[in-house]
Amino acid sequence: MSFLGLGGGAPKLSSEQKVQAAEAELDMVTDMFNRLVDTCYTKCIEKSKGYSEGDVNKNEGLCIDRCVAKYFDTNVKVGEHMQKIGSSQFPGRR
Amino acid sequence: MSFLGLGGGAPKLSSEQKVQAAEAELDMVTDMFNRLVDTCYTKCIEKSKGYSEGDVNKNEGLCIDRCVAKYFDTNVKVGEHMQKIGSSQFPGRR
Amino acid sequence: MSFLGLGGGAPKLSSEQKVQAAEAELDMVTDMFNRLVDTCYTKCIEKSKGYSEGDVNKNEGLCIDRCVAKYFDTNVKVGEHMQKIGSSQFPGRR
Amino acid sequence: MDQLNGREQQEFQKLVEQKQMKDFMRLYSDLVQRCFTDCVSDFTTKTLTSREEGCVLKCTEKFLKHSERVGARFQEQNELLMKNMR
Amino acid sequence: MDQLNGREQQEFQKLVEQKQMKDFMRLYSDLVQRCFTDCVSDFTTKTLTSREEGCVLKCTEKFLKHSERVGARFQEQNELLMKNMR
Amino acid sequence: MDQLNGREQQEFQKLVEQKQMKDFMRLYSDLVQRCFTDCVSDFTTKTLTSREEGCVLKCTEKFLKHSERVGARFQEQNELLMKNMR
Repeated sequence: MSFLGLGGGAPKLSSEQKVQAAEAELDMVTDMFNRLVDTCYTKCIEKSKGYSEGDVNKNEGLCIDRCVAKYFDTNVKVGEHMQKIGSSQFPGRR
Repeated sequence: MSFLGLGGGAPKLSSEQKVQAAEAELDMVTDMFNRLVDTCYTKCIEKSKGYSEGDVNKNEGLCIDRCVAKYFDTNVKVGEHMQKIGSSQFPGRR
Repeated sequence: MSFLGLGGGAPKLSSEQKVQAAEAELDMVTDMFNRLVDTCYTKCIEKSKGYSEGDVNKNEGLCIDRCVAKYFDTNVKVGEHMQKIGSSQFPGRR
Repeated sequence: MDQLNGREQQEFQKLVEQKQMKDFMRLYSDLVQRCFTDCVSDFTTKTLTSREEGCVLKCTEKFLKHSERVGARFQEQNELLMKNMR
Repeated sequence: MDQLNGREQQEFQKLVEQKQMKDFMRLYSDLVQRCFTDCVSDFTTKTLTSREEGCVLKCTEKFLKHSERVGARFQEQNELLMKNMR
Repeated sequence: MDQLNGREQQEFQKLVEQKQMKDFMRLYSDLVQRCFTDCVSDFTTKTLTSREEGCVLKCTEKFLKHSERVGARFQEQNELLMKNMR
Protein backbone atom coordinates (compact mmCIF):
# COMPACT_ATOMS: atom_id res chain seq x y z
CA MET A 1 0.00 0.00 0.00
CA SER A 2 1.93 2.92 -1.25
CA PHE A 3 -0.33 5.34 -3.01
CA LEU A 4 1.75 8.01 -4.71
CA GLY A 5 4.90 6.34 -3.44
CA LEU A 6 4.19 7.45 0.10
CA GLY A 7 5.91 5.62 2.90
CA GLY A 8 7.80 3.40 0.51
CA GLY A 9 11.42 3.95 1.39
CA ALA A 10 11.19 6.09 4.53
CA PRO A 11 13.33 4.41 7.22
CA LYS A 12 13.13 4.38 10.99
CA LEU A 13 9.71 5.82 11.68
CA SER A 14 8.33 5.56 15.20
CA SER A 15 5.26 3.39 15.77
CA GLU A 16 3.13 6.49 16.15
CA GLN A 17 4.45 7.97 12.91
CA LYS A 18 3.86 4.72 11.01
CA VAL A 19 0.23 4.53 12.14
CA GLN A 20 -0.19 8.22 11.31
CA ALA A 21 1.23 7.67 7.82
CA ALA A 22 -1.12 4.74 7.29
CA GLU A 23 -4.02 6.90 8.46
CA ALA A 24 -3.04 9.69 6.07
CA GLU A 25 -2.96 7.17 3.25
CA LEU A 26 -6.38 5.79 4.19
CA ASP A 27 -7.77 9.33 4.30
CA MET A 28 -6.36 10.05 0.87
CA VAL A 29 -7.81 6.89 -0.68
CA THR A 30 -11.21 7.66 0.88
CA ASP A 31 -11.04 11.24 -0.33
CA MET A 32 -10.22 10.08 -3.86
CA PHE A 33 -13.13 7.65 -3.80
CA ASN A 34 -15.52 10.41 -2.72
CA ARG A 35 -14.24 12.72 -5.44
CA LEU A 36 -14.65 9.96 -8.02
CA VAL A 37 -18.26 9.28 -6.98
CA ASP A 38 -19.01 12.97 -7.24
CA THR A 39 -17.12 13.76 -10.45
CA CYS A 40 -18.23 10.68 -12.41
CA TYR A 41 -21.83 11.16 -11.31
CA THR A 42 -21.76 14.65 -12.80
CA LYS A 43 -20.04 13.43 -15.98
CA CYS A 44 -22.03 10.25 -16.59
CA ILE A 45 -25.51 10.22 -15.05
CA GLU A 46 -28.40 11.46 -17.19
CA LYS A 47 -30.80 13.38 -15.02
CA SER A 48 -32.36 15.53 -17.72
CA LYS A 49 -35.51 13.42 -17.65
CA GLY A 50 -35.95 13.76 -13.86
CA TYR A 51 -34.51 10.32 -13.14
CA SER A 52 -36.75 8.26 -15.38
CA GLU A 53 -35.26 5.04 -13.97
CA GLY A 54 -33.46 3.84 -10.83
CA ASP A 55 -31.05 1.64 -12.73
CA VAL A 56 -27.68 2.63 -14.11
CA ASN A 57 -28.24 2.02 -17.83
CA LYS A 58 -25.70 0.57 -20.24
CA ASN A 59 -24.40 3.90 -21.50
CA GLU A 60 -24.04 5.28 -18.01
CA GLY A 61 -22.28 2.11 -16.85
CA LEU A 62 -19.69 2.23 -19.62
CA CYS A 63 -19.17 5.91 -18.97
CA ILE A 64 -18.57 5.22 -15.24
CA ASP A 65 -15.98 2.52 -16.01
CA ARG A 66 -14.05 4.82 -18.33
CA CYS A 67 -14.45 7.81 -16.04
CA VAL A 68 -12.76 5.91 -13.18
CA ALA A 69 -10.00 4.64 -15.47
CA LYS A 70 -9.31 8.10 -16.86
CA TYR A 71 -9.34 9.66 -13.40
CA PHE A 72 -6.63 7.26 -12.26
CA ASP A 73 -4.75 7.98 -15.48
CA THR A 74 -5.00 11.72 -14.79
CA ASN A 75 -3.85 11.20 -11.20
CA VAL A 76 -0.71 9.38 -12.37
CA LYS A 77 0.06 11.86 -15.16
CA VAL A 78 -0.28 14.82 -12.80
CA GLY A 79 2.03 13.16 -10.26
CA GLU A 80 4.70 12.41 -12.89
CA HIS A 81 4.47 15.90 -14.35
CA MET A 82 4.81 17.52 -10.93
CA GLN A 83 7.94 15.51 -10.22
CA LYS A 84 9.35 16.49 -13.62
CA ILE A 85 8.77 20.22 -13.22
CA GLY A 86 9.84 20.16 -9.58
CA SER A 87 6.92 19.91 -7.23
CA SER A 88 9.11 21.32 -4.46
CA GLN A 89 7.98 24.80 -5.39
CA PHE A 90 4.42 23.64 -4.93
CA PRO A 91 2.37 24.93 -2.10
CA GLY A 92 3.69 28.47 -2.23
CA ARG A 93 2.40 29.36 1.21
CA ARG A 94 5.25 27.90 3.26
CA MET B 1 -31.23 11.85 20.49
CA SER B 2 -31.19 9.17 17.91
CA PHE B 3 -30.85 10.65 14.48
CA LEU B 4 -31.32 7.94 11.86
CA GLY B 5 -31.84 5.41 14.62
CA LEU B 6 -28.18 5.55 15.58
CA GLY B 7 -27.21 4.34 19.01
CA GLY B 8 -30.77 3.40 19.89
CA GLY B 9 -30.59 -0.25 20.79
CA ALA B 10 -26.85 -0.93 20.75
CA PRO B 11 -25.96 -2.60 24.05
CA LYS B 12 -22.82 -2.61 26.17
CA LEU B 13 -20.74 0.15 24.60
CA SER B 14 -17.66 1.31 26.45
CA SER B 15 -17.60 4.86 27.78
CA GLU B 16 -15.18 5.86 25.03
CA GLN B 17 -17.43 4.36 22.36
CA LYS B 18 -20.52 6.08 23.73
CA VAL B 19 -18.85 9.49 23.68
CA GLN B 20 -17.54 8.75 20.18
CA ALA B 21 -21.04 7.82 19.00
CA ALA B 22 -22.44 11.03 20.50
CA GLU B 23 -19.69 12.99 18.76
CA ALA B 24 -20.47 11.31 15.43
CA GLU B 25 -24.12 12.23 15.87
CA LEU B 26 -23.25 15.84 16.70
CA ASP B 27 -21.03 16.02 13.63
CA MET B 28 -23.83 14.68 11.47
CA VAL B 29 -26.39 17.15 12.77
CA THR B 30 -23.92 20.01 12.23
CA ASP B 31 -23.12 18.77 8.75
CA MET B 32 -26.82 18.60 7.88
CA PHE B 33 -27.34 22.14 9.17
CA ASN B 34 -24.48 23.42 7.02
CA ARG B 35 -25.83 21.64 3.95
CA LEU B 36 -29.29 23.09 4.61
CA VAL B 37 -27.93 26.63 4.88
CA ASP B 38 -26.07 26.16 1.62
CA THR B 39 -28.77 24.32 -0.36
CA CYS B 40 -31.70 26.50 0.72
CA TYR B 41 -29.70 29.67 0.11
CA THR B 42 -29.15 28.54 -3.48
CA LYS B 43 -32.81 27.53 -3.90
CA CYS B 44 -34.48 30.49 -2.18
CA ILE B 45 -32.41 33.67 -2.13
CA GLU B 46 -32.85 36.12 -4.99
CA LYS B 47 -29.51 37.62 -5.85
CA SER B 48 -30.26 38.55 -9.44
CA LYS B 49 -30.56 42.21 -8.51
CA GLY B 50 -27.16 42.27 -6.75
CA TYR B 51 -28.67 42.00 -3.28
CA SER B 52 -31.06 44.94 -3.43
CA GLU B 53 -31.89 44.50 0.27
CA GLY B 54 -30.35 43.01 3.41
CA ASP B 55 -33.61 41.58 4.65
CA VAL B 56 -35.02 38.17 3.88
CA ASN B 57 -38.29 39.11 2.16
CA LYS B 58 -41.63 37.34 2.57
CA ASN B 59 -41.25 35.10 -0.46
CA GLU B 60 -37.73 34.11 0.49
CA GLY B 61 -38.83 33.42 4.07
CA LEU B 62 -41.65 31.09 3.04
CA CYS B 63 -39.34 29.36 0.61
CA ILE B 64 -36.76 28.78 3.39
CA ASP B 65 -39.40 27.27 5.70
CA ARG B 66 -40.57 24.85 3.05
CA CYS B 67 -37.05 24.09 1.87
CA VAL B 68 -36.07 22.95 5.38
CA ALA B 69 -39.26 20.89 5.76
CA LYS B 70 -38.79 19.20 2.38
CA TYR B 71 -35.12 18.51 3.08
CA PHE B 72 -36.05 16.67 6.28
CA ASP B 73 -38.78 14.86 4.36
CA THR B 74 -36.23 13.83 1.72
CA ASN B 75 -33.80 12.69 4.41
CA VAL B 76 -36.44 10.41 5.95
CA LYS B 77 -37.64 9.05 2.60
CA VAL B 78 -34.09 8.25 1.49
CA GLY B 79 -33.38 6.44 4.76
CA GLU B 80 -36.55 4.36 4.51
CA HIS B 81 -35.91 3.51 0.87
CA MET B 82 -32.33 2.45 1.59
CA GLN B 83 -33.51 0.11 4.32
CA LYS B 84 -36.13 -1.34 1.98
CA ILE B 85 -33.74 -2.04 -0.89
CA GLY B 86 -31.01 -3.25 1.45
CA SER B 87 -28.49 -0.59 2.26
CA SER B 88 -26.00 -3.25 3.25
CA GLN B 89 -24.63 -3.30 -0.28
CA PHE B 90 -24.09 0.42 0.02
CA PRO B 91 -20.63 1.79 0.05
CA GLY B 92 -19.22 -0.64 -2.49
CA ARG B 93 -15.63 0.08 -1.56
CA ARG B 94 -15.30 -2.30 1.37
CA MET C 1 -0.78 35.94 15.07
CA SER C 2 -4.26 37.10 15.76
CA PHE C 3 -6.46 36.55 12.76
CA LEU C 4 -9.86 38.16 13.35
CA GLY C 5 -8.73 39.24 16.79
CA LEU C 6 -8.82 35.69 18.07
CA GLY C 7 -6.88 34.89 21.20
CA GLY C 8 -5.71 38.48 21.56
CA GLY C 9 -6.85 39.46 25.01
CA ALA C 10 -8.14 36.18 26.43
CA PRO C 11 -6.48 35.67 29.81
CA LYS C 12 -5.48 32.58 31.78
CA LEU C 13 -5.90 29.81 29.23
CA SER C 14 -4.52 26.40 30.09
CA SER C 15 -1.61 25.09 28.03
CA GLU C 16 -3.95 22.70 26.23
CA GLN C 17 -6.40 25.49 25.42
CA LYS C 18 -3.64 27.75 24.12
CA VAL C 19 -2.34 25.06 21.75
CA GLN C 20 -5.92 24.33 20.68
CA ALA C 21 -6.55 28.00 19.95
CA ALA C 22 -3.34 28.18 17.93
CA GLU C 23 -4.43 25.08 16.03
CA ALA C 24 -7.86 26.58 15.30
CA GLU C 25 -6.14 29.69 13.99
CA LEU C 26 -3.82 27.65 11.77
CA ASP C 27 -6.80 25.70 10.43
CA MET C 28 -8.62 28.91 9.64
CA VAL C 29 -5.66 30.45 7.79
CA THR C 30 -5.22 27.22 5.80
CA ASP C 31 -8.93 27.10 5.01
CA MET C 32 -8.86 30.69 3.79
CA PHE C 33 -5.85 29.95 1.58
CA ASN C 34 -7.65 26.97 0.04
CA ARG C 35 -10.78 29.02 -0.59
CA LEU C 36 -8.68 31.77 -2.18
CA VAL C 37 -6.95 29.32 -4.53
CA ASP C 38 -10.32 27.93 -5.54
CA THR C 39 -12.27 31.19 -5.84
CA CYS C 40 -9.57 33.19 -7.64
CA TYR C 41 -8.92 30.29 -10.04
CA THR C 42 -12.58 30.38 -11.03
CA LYS C 43 -12.58 34.18 -11.31
CA CYS C 44 -9.26 34.69 -13.10
CA ILE C 45 -8.05 31.70 -15.10
CA GLU C 46 -9.04 31.50 -18.76
CA LYS C 47 -9.77 27.92 -19.65
CA SER C 48 -12.07 28.54 -22.59
CA LYS C 49 -9.34 27.58 -25.04
CA GLY C 50 -8.65 24.24 -23.30
CA TYR C 51 -5.59 25.52 -21.46
CA SER C 52 -3.66 26.81 -24.44
CA GLU C 53 -0.63 27.52 -22.22
CA GLY C 54 0.82 26.34 -18.90
CA ASP C 55 1.88 29.81 -17.84
CA VAL C 56 -0.17 32.30 -15.89
CA ASN C 57 -0.35 35.17 -18.39
CA LYS C 58 -0.14 38.86 -17.54
CA ASN C 59 -3.89 39.44 -17.37
CA GLU C 60 -4.43 36.39 -15.22
CA GLY C 61 -1.59 37.42 -12.93
CA LEU C 62 -2.96 40.91 -12.34
CA CYS C 63 -6.40 39.46 -11.78
CA ILE C 64 -5.02 37.03 -9.15
CA ASP C 65 -3.26 39.86 -7.28
CA ARG C 66 -6.42 41.93 -7.12
CA CYS C 67 -8.61 38.93 -6.36
CA VAL C 68 -6.54 38.15 -3.24
CA ALA C 69 -6.52 41.80 -2.15
CA LYS C 70 -10.29 42.14 -2.60
CA TYR C 71 -10.93 38.85 -0.80
CA PHE C 72 -9.02 40.14 2.24
CA ASP C 73 -10.91 43.41 1.95
CA THR C 74 -14.21 41.52 1.88
CA ASN C 75 -13.15 39.44 4.88
CA VAL C 76 -12.45 42.57 6.93
CA LYS C 77 -15.63 44.37 5.83
CA VAL C 78 -17.79 41.34 6.68
CA GLY C 79 -16.18 41.06 10.11
CA GLU C 80 -16.70 44.74 10.88
CA HIS C 81 -20.30 44.66 9.67
CA MET C 82 -21.10 41.59 11.75
CA GLN C 83 -19.78 43.28 14.86
CA LYS C 84 -21.84 46.37 14.07
CA ILE C 85 -25.13 44.54 13.57
CA GLY C 86 -24.46 42.21 16.49
CA SER C 87 -22.96 38.93 15.42
CA SER C 88 -24.08 37.38 18.71
CA GLN C 89 -27.33 36.32 17.08
CA PHE C 90 -25.33 34.58 14.44
CA PRO C 91 -25.40 30.84 14.19
CA GLY C 92 -29.06 30.46 15.03
CA ARG C 93 -28.79 26.78 15.84
CA ARG C 94 -27.65 27.05 19.43
CA MET D 1 -28.42 11.64 24.99
CA ASP D 2 -30.01 9.90 28.00
CA GLN D 3 -27.64 6.99 27.54
CA LEU D 4 -24.59 8.99 28.67
CA ASN D 5 -23.79 9.11 32.41
CA GLY D 6 -22.55 12.18 34.28
CA ARG D 7 -18.86 11.91 33.48
CA GLU D 8 -19.57 11.07 29.85
CA GLN D 9 -21.95 14.04 29.57
CA GLN D 10 -19.20 16.28 30.87
CA GLU D 11 -16.66 14.93 28.41
CA PHE D 12 -19.16 15.34 25.59
CA GLN D 13 -19.93 18.89 26.68
CA LYS D 14 -16.23 19.71 26.39
CA LEU D 15 -16.25 18.37 22.84
CA VAL D 16 -19.31 20.46 21.98
CA GLU D 17 -17.56 23.63 23.14
CA GLN D 18 -14.47 22.82 21.11
CA LYS D 19 -16.63 22.36 18.06
CA GLN D 20 -18.75 25.51 18.44
CA MET D 21 -15.84 27.79 17.64
CA LYS D 22 -15.03 25.69 14.57
CA ASP D 23 -18.66 25.78 13.42
CA PHE D 24 -18.78 29.51 13.75
CA MET D 25 -15.52 29.85 11.81
CA ARG D 26 -16.87 27.67 9.07
CA LEU D 27 -20.11 29.58 8.68
CA TYR D 28 -18.13 32.83 8.69
CA SER D 29 -15.80 31.56 5.96
CA ASP D 30 -18.73 30.27 3.92
CA LEU D 31 -20.36 33.68 4.18
CA VAL D 32 -17.23 35.53 3.04
CA GLN D 33 -16.69 33.17 0.10
CA ARG D 34 -20.32 33.33 -1.01
CA CYS D 35 -20.65 37.11 -0.75
CA PHE D 36 -17.31 37.61 -2.49
CA THR D 37 -18.33 35.23 -5.29
CA ASP D 38 -21.74 36.88 -5.72
CA CYS D 39 -20.64 40.51 -5.40
CA VAL D 40 -17.09 40.90 -6.71
CA SER D 41 -16.21 40.38 -10.34
CA ASP D 42 -14.40 43.53 -11.37
CA PHE D 43 -10.65 42.99 -11.14
CA THR D 44 -9.47 46.29 -12.58
CA THR D 45 -9.25 47.75 -9.06
CA LYS D 46 -7.37 46.61 -5.95
CA THR D 47 -9.98 47.57 -3.35
CA LEU D 48 -13.72 47.03 -3.28
CA THR D 49 -15.72 49.58 -5.26
CA SER D 50 -18.55 51.24 -3.33
CA ARG D 51 -21.06 49.21 -5.33
CA GLU D 52 -19.28 45.95 -4.44
CA GLU D 53 -19.03 46.95 -0.80
CA GLY D 54 -22.75 47.74 -0.65
CA CYS D 55 -23.52 44.36 -2.16
CA VAL D 56 -21.22 42.58 0.33
CA LEU D 57 -22.87 44.28 3.32
CA LYS D 58 -26.39 43.43 2.15
CA CYS D 59 -25.29 39.90 1.34
CA THR D 60 -23.84 39.58 4.86
CA GLU D 61 -27.10 40.64 6.49
CA LYS D 62 -29.17 38.43 4.26
CA PHE D 63 -26.95 35.41 4.85
CA LEU D 64 -27.10 35.90 8.62
CA LYS D 65 -30.88 36.27 8.62
CA HIS D 66 -31.17 33.29 6.31
CA SER D 67 -29.02 31.06 8.51
CA GLU D 68 -30.94 32.19 11.60
CA ARG D 69 -34.23 31.25 9.98
CA VAL D 70 -32.85 27.91 8.78
CA GLY D 71 -31.63 27.33 12.34
CA ALA D 72 -35.06 27.97 13.85
CA ARG D 73 -36.83 25.66 11.37
CA PHE D 74 -34.07 23.06 11.76
CA GLN D 75 -34.60 22.92 15.51
CA GLU D 76 -38.37 22.53 15.10
CA GLN D 77 -38.02 19.75 12.56
CA ASN D 78 -35.43 18.01 14.72
CA GLU D 79 -37.72 18.09 17.77
CA LEU D 80 -40.59 16.77 15.64
CA LEU D 81 -38.38 13.94 14.42
CA MET D 82 -37.23 13.03 17.94
CA LYS D 83 -40.84 12.99 19.19
CA ASN D 84 -41.95 10.66 16.40
CA MET D 85 -39.13 8.27 17.19
CA ARG D 86 -40.15 7.64 20.77
CA MET E 1 0.77 -2.09 4.82
CA ASP E 2 3.50 -4.69 5.27
CA GLN E 3 5.57 -2.17 7.20
CA LEU E 4 3.21 -2.20 10.20
CA ASN E 5 3.77 -4.82 12.94
CA GLY E 6 1.01 -6.68 14.80
CA ARG E 7 0.23 -4.09 17.42
CA GLU E 8 0.36 -1.29 14.89
CA GLN E 9 -1.95 -3.22 12.55
CA GLN E 10 -4.40 -3.57 15.40
CA GLU E 11 -4.30 0.12 16.22
CA PHE E 12 -4.75 0.96 12.56
CA GLN E 13 -7.70 -1.45 12.31
CA LYS E 14 -9.39 0.41 15.15
CA LEU E 15 -8.92 3.67 13.24
CA VAL E 16 -10.41 2.11 10.11
CA GLU E 17 -13.54 1.06 12.00
CA GLN E 18 -13.96 4.53 13.48
CA LYS E 19 -13.73 5.99 10.01
CA GLN E 20 -16.11 3.61 8.28
CA MET E 21 -19.17 4.98 10.08
CA LYS E 22 -18.08 8.51 9.17
CA ASP E 23 -17.59 7.53 5.53
CA PHE E 24 -21.02 5.99 5.38
CA MET E 25 -22.56 9.10 6.95
CA ARG E 26 -20.82 11.30 4.45
CA LEU E 27 -21.97 9.30 1.44
CA TYR E 28 -25.50 9.26 2.87
CA SER E 29 -25.49 13.04 3.34
CA ASP E 30 -24.07 13.56 -0.14
CA LEU E 31 -26.84 11.40 -1.57
CA VAL E 32 -29.59 13.32 0.26
CA GLN E 33 -28.18 16.68 -0.80
CA ARG E 34 -27.75 15.65 -4.42
CA CYS E 35 -31.17 14.05 -4.80
CA PHE E 36 -32.84 16.99 -3.06
CA THR E 37 -31.02 19.46 -5.31
CA ASP E 38 -31.87 17.49 -8.46
CA CYS E 39 -35.49 16.63 -7.61
CA VAL E 40 -36.99 19.37 -5.45
CA SER E 41 -37.56 22.87 -6.74
CA ASP E 42 -41.21 23.60 -6.02
CA PHE E 43 -41.52 25.51 -2.77
CA THR E 44 -45.25 26.20 -2.81
CA THR E 45 -45.86 23.02 -0.76
CA LYS E 46 -44.50 21.91 2.61
CA THR E 47 -44.18 18.19 1.87
CA LEU E 48 -42.74 16.39 -1.14
CA THR E 49 -45.14 16.10 -4.07
CA SER E 50 -45.58 12.55 -5.41
CA ARG E 51 -43.56 13.51 -8.49
CA GLU E 52 -40.70 14.78 -6.31
CA GLU E 53 -40.85 11.71 -4.11
CA GLY E 54 -40.68 9.40 -7.14
CA CYS E 55 -37.67 11.32 -8.41
CA VAL E 56 -35.95 11.11 -5.02
CA LEU E 57 -36.44 7.34 -4.80
CA LYS E 58 -35.09 6.72 -8.30
CA CYS E 59 -32.21 9.09 -7.63
CA THR E 60 -31.43 7.16 -4.42
CA GLU E 61 -31.27 3.85 -6.28
CA LYS E 62 -29.24 5.28 -9.09
CA PHE E 63 -26.77 6.94 -6.74
CA LEU E 64 -26.29 3.71 -4.77
CA LYS E 65 -25.75 1.65 -7.91
CA HIS E 66 -23.44 4.31 -9.27
CA SER E 67 -21.32 4.40 -6.12
CA GLU E 68 -21.19 0.58 -6.03
CA ARG E 69 -19.92 0.50 -9.60
CA VAL E 70 -17.38 3.24 -8.92
CA GLY E 71 -16.28 1.23 -5.88
CA ALA E 72 -15.72 -1.94 -7.91
CA ARG E 73 -13.72 -0.13 -10.61
CA PHE E 74 -11.82 1.84 -7.95
CA GLN E 75 -10.67 -1.36 -6.28
CA GLU E 76 -9.53 -2.86 -9.61
CA GLN E 77 -7.59 0.25 -10.55
CA ASN E 78 -6.03 0.44 -7.11
CA GLU E 79 -4.86 -3.17 -7.30
CA LEU E 80 -3.45 -2.55 -10.77
CA LEU E 81 -1.57 0.48 -9.46
CA MET E 82 -0.13 -1.43 -6.49
CA LYS E 83 1.02 -4.27 -8.78
CA ASN E 84 2.80 -1.85 -11.12
CA MET E 85 4.61 -0.27 -8.20
CA ARG E 86 6.30 -3.44 -7.04
CA MET F 1 2.15 33.25 18.54
CA ASP F 2 4.07 35.13 21.23
CA GLN F 3 1.65 33.89 23.84
CA LEU F 4 2.89 30.28 23.59
CA ASN F 5 5.83 29.23 25.78
CA GLY F 6 8.67 26.94 24.70
CA ARG F 7 7.00 23.61 25.32
CA GLU F 8 3.75 24.78 23.79
CA GLN F 9 5.58 26.09 20.74
CA GLN F 10 7.16 22.67 20.31
CA GLU F 11 3.82 20.90 20.59
CA PHE F 12 2.30 23.32 18.12
CA GLN F 13 5.22 22.81 15.73
CA LYS F 14 4.52 19.07 15.74
CA LEU F 15 0.89 19.79 14.85
CA VAL F 16 1.99 22.04 12.00
CA GLU F 17 4.16 19.29 10.53
CA GLN F 18 1.33 16.78 10.74
CA LYS F 19 -0.90 19.19 8.91
CA GLN F 20 1.51 20.14 6.15
CA MET F 21 1.36 16.70 4.55
CA LYS F 22 -2.44 16.81 4.69
CA ASP F 23 -2.51 20.29 3.13
CA PHE F 24 -0.28 19.16 0.31
CA MET F 25 -2.46 16.11 -0.28
CA ARG F 26 -5.55 18.27 -0.38
CA LEU F 27 -4.11 20.72 -2.87
CA TYR F 28 -2.90 17.79 -4.99
CA SER F 29 -6.37 16.21 -4.96
CA ASP F 30 -8.03 19.51 -5.77
CA LEU F 31 -5.66 19.93 -8.72
CA VAL F 32 -6.40 16.45 -10.08
CA GLN F 33 -10.15 16.91 -9.74
CA ARG F 34 -10.15 20.33 -11.34
CA CYS F 35 -7.91 19.41 -14.28
CA PHE F 36 -9.90 16.21 -14.86
CA THR F 37 -13.19 18.12 -14.79
CA ASP F 38 -11.89 20.83 -17.13
CA CYS F 39 -10.01 18.58 -19.58
CA VAL F 40 -11.73 15.19 -19.78
CA SER F 41 -15.20 14.77 -21.20
CA ASP F 42 -14.86 12.10 -23.86
CA PHE F 43 -15.82 8.72 -22.41
CA THR F 44 -15.59 6.62 -25.56
CA THR F 45 -11.99 5.72 -24.71
CA LYS F 46 -10.44 4.11 -21.61
CA THR F 47 -7.19 6.08 -21.53
CA LEU F 48 -6.54 9.79 -21.92
CA THR F 49 -6.41 10.98 -25.54
CA SER F 50 -3.29 12.98 -26.42
CA ARG F 51 -5.41 16.13 -26.54
CA GLU F 52 -6.74 15.47 -23.05
CA GLU F 53 -3.29 14.65 -21.73
CA GLY F 54 -1.88 17.90 -23.16
CA CYS F 55 -4.68 19.82 -21.51
CA VAL F 56 -4.09 18.07 -18.15
CA LEU F 57 -0.36 18.89 -18.20
CA LYS F 58 -0.93 22.55 -19.01
CA CYS F 59 -3.66 22.73 -16.41
CA THR F 60 -1.27 21.23 -13.84
CA GLU F 61 1.39 23.85 -14.54
CA LYS F 62 -1.12 26.67 -14.53
CA PHE F 63 -2.70 25.52 -11.27
CA LEU F 64 0.70 25.26 -9.57
CA LYS F 65 1.77 28.70 -10.75
CA HIS F 66 -1.60 30.10 -9.76
CA SER F 67 -1.43 28.66 -6.25
CA GLU F 68 2.16 29.91 -5.87
CA ARG F 69 1.08 33.41 -6.80
CA VAL F 70 -1.93 33.28 -4.50
CA GLY F 71 0.43 32.07 -1.76
CA ALA F 72 2.79 35.02 -2.24
CA ARG F 73 -0.01 37.59 -2.20
CA PHE F 74 -1.68 35.81 0.73
CA GLN F 75 1.46 36.13 2.81
CA GLU F 76 1.81 39.83 2.00
CA GLN F 77 -1.80 40.57 2.87
CA ASN F 78 -1.53 38.56 6.07
CA GLU F 79 1.55 40.50 7.16
CA LEU F 80 -0.19 43.77 6.35
CA LEU F 81 -3.18 42.69 8.44
CA MET F 82 -1.00 41.68 11.39
CA LYS F 83 0.86 45.00 11.24
CA ASN F 84 -2.37 46.99 11.28
CA MET F 85 -3.58 45.07 14.31
CA ARG F 86 -0.68 46.00 16.55
